[in-house]
Amino acid sequence: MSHFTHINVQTQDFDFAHEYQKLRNSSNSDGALVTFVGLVRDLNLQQSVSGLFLEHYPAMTNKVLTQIVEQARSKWQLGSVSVIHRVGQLNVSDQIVFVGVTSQHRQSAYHANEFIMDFLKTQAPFWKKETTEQGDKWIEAKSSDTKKTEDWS
Amino acid sequence: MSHFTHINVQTQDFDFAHEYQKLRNSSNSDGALVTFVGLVRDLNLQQSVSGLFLEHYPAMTNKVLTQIVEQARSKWQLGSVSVIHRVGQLNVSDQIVFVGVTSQHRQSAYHANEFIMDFLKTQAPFWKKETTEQGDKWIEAKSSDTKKTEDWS
Amino acid sequence: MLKVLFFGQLKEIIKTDCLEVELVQGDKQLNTVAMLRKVLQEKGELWNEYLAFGKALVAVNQEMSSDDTALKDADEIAFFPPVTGG
Amino acid sequence: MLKVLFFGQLKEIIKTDCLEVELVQGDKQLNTVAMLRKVLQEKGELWNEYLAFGKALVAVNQEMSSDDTALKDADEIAFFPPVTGG
Repeated sequence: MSHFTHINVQTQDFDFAHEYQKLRNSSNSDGALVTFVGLVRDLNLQQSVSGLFLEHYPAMTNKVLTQIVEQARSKWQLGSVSVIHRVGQLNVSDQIVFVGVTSQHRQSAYHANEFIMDFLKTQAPFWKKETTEQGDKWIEAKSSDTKKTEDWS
Repeated sequence: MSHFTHINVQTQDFDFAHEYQKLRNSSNSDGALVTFVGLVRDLNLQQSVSGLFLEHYPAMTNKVLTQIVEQARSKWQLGSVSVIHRVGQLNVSDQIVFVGVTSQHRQSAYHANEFIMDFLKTQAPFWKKETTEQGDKWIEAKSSDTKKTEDWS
Repeated sequence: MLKVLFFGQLKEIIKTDCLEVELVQGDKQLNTVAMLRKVLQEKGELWNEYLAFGKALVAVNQEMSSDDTALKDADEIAFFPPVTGG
Repeated sequence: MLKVLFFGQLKEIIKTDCLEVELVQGDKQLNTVAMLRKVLQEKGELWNEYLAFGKALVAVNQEMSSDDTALKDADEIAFFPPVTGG
């Protein structure tokens, strides 16, 4: 039983319950466990989405995710951290991303989890293409996401 | 498949994976799902904790939790919300509380989840007694928790 | 008649979890939480100390209330220490 | 030799995912990202438009970089649109 950082980019689905148990079992001193899961939504900008294709820059992705988790660990006292991101073809309601954080205090767990997602959204080299009834469409980055990372500094 | 509010106070353990799936299956339009779990820690104020006894005020608890979720729904656009709180005798590493929130946007899901926990901590009629090697001890409320609820207004 | 409940450490200290209190006490009526609190505090030293304003919270009919909350017959009033769930 | 990679929509628009660029081009050397960017932009109209500063982000050896980042032989440079994961 000891704290860990687990980062993975994978095509296959992840088992949410299994990831939760690993985090929960990693310590008896962490009273707070916060998870985030991002799911493929069926609507985006009024067009009906049937699926997503996720591309990434393999040599860089793990490096960036590791740095983001290190930054979070330097801001808050955390126990274990898991980040899993899927790539390849996904369908509506599929799980895209998992972030799990344990901490002795709930505020640290909430804030570190949100921080990791905010930076993942703007720094990690993933690109989403939507499959819609009107054909494929690369998703545009949102300026509101850039704004969120600025709010942390 | 439709949004729900689920609130329960129970002595038995809850199945985290089952609660997650219910939230996930409640909508195809919510891209964000945030969960919080509170666990019994083995340390509190340097005394070794072997367990917790949780007492509550049954007639009031559900009422207060329902009001807190309604407040959260009035502040953020949320999909489904689950709040489960256990009472009775708990052991180290047991699950105490589950809060799960879905939303179209991750910031709403994070903030609503934290809001619900902050108000649960200061408004919901639960009281914890720790079982330690030095005997039983009622836990004192923390002023930092009261401060957190004030920060939301 | 008022139904009065006690929870948490308070319940253990005053060794009481529930009691009934007449709404009309002699020539006066317990119109507010403050008046009920005063009557209860007179029941002993520990009652006086642990039911003090600021030490014990109060709910009337399962709603968080304050000293000036009005009381009427058949109300359920609960006194308890600051809550510590979650 | 520099290894240059392209990702996302940019890769599709310029129909190129990878190419090699000589560090020394005639009488000049590509000392910075800005100089490499300029050489690449000259490869065509779409290259000019979509590799423009502010439109394409750049990473040097898998680290987010900027126009004044220095380049040396065997570096891996990647250009891509703003990221959209999560």
